[in-house]
Amino acid sequence: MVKIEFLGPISQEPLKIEASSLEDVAKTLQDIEEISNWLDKCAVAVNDEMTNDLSTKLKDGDRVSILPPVCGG
Amino acid sequence: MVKIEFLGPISQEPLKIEASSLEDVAKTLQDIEEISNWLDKCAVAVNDEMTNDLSTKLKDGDRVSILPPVCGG
Amino acid sequence: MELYQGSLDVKEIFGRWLDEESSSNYGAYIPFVGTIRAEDGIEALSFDIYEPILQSWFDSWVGRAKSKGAKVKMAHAIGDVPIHTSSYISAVFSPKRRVALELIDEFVEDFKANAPIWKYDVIDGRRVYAEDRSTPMSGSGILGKKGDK
Amino acid sequence: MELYQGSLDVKEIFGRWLDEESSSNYGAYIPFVGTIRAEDGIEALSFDIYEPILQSWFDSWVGRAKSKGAKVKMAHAIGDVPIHTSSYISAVFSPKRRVALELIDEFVEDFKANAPIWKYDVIDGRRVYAEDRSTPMSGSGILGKKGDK
Repeated sequence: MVKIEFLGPISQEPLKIEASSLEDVAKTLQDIEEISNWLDKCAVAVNDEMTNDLSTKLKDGDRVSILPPVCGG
Repeated sequence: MVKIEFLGPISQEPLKIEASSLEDVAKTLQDIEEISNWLDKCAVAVNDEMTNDLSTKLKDGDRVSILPPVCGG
Repeated sequence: MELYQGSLDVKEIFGRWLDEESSSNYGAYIPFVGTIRAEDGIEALSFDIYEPILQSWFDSWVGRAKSKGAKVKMAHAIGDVPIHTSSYISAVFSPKRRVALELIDEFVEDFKANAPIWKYDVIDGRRVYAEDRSTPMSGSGILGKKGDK
Repeated sequence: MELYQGSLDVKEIFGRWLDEESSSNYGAYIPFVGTIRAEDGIEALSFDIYEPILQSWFDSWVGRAKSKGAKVKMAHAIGDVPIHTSSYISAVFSPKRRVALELIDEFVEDFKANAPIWKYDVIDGRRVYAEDRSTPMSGSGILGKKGDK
């Protein structure tokens, strides 16, 4: 199982899903109405490491963070 | 008479000379050994107004300042 | 890197950073102080921060500054920050002014684009995500692509 | 514009400027603090200032900043400033960060090139003009030209 966390303004509790890569995560999230609209503008981190590679492999216990558009300062 | 002041590191007391333009000032200063070497790198102000126009006219009582290379901060 | 609940004590932070580097022989110290502007009827801005990734982002800047002989520091507020108080201070120390002037610009711009911080307007006590002023981070959108399904 | 005999009280100046603009609704405050580095065995740097022309130079920057909705401030030391103390603070206040970041760069660079201030190394109590680090001001050299004699 992989844990998906939604950061900042995305009001969605963490999900636990079966996924062996970020591609699997993408497929699952695209089917959730409240989340799918965010995906085009969100960045992704695996275990707190930013990645832009959809083929990134995941293993049991990995944590995926979904980061919506930012504005610090 | 026009007063010529030398600013910063130029160790020269003020001079009073006859001059009707900055050209006259240039001619006079070029003949003073201690000053002539500074002239290529000095800027000029007339009555505290910077100028880069050698034809600037001068009248009695005007004050010309000679400003050597700067380094504030 | 320093995170605080609510507004920053700007003078304390500025002075402490000055003291910390007082014998480091840096010739230039450039802080950037960000203050909440009164506009559009807001009473405050509010911030969420994801600290683990903010820390890695900051650490990479520490390394980048070090390679130029410089040092960066940063403080940010969490939660509500009333108008006319400060939410953000970053700073560059460097031996030379050109490096410092260029680095503070790059550091602040990359911070705005890639630090994992989310901003909300606070109006009538309600938090509203400042979506129109927010920027997708580098690499955003990969999960939205329709892949080889 | 503020001129002081000897080293600047950096914290006092930074804090006072912050307070002066605390309700001006500027979003960005960027000070530049210049500190004397220990190098080449100097014990201090020393400065001569020609105030009337420095004031006009500064006033023209006040106008230039105002046209961008911004404000500039400046403080400089006169006379000896020991190593690891500060001789110079300038600052920009602006509603927006881009204007502030660009203005502080232009302001500091033009200051270095055109503010009528002369710098001396102080070594064994003697003042030596820092000629190699000095820059002729804009329009320099007109008196050196051999004209139509």
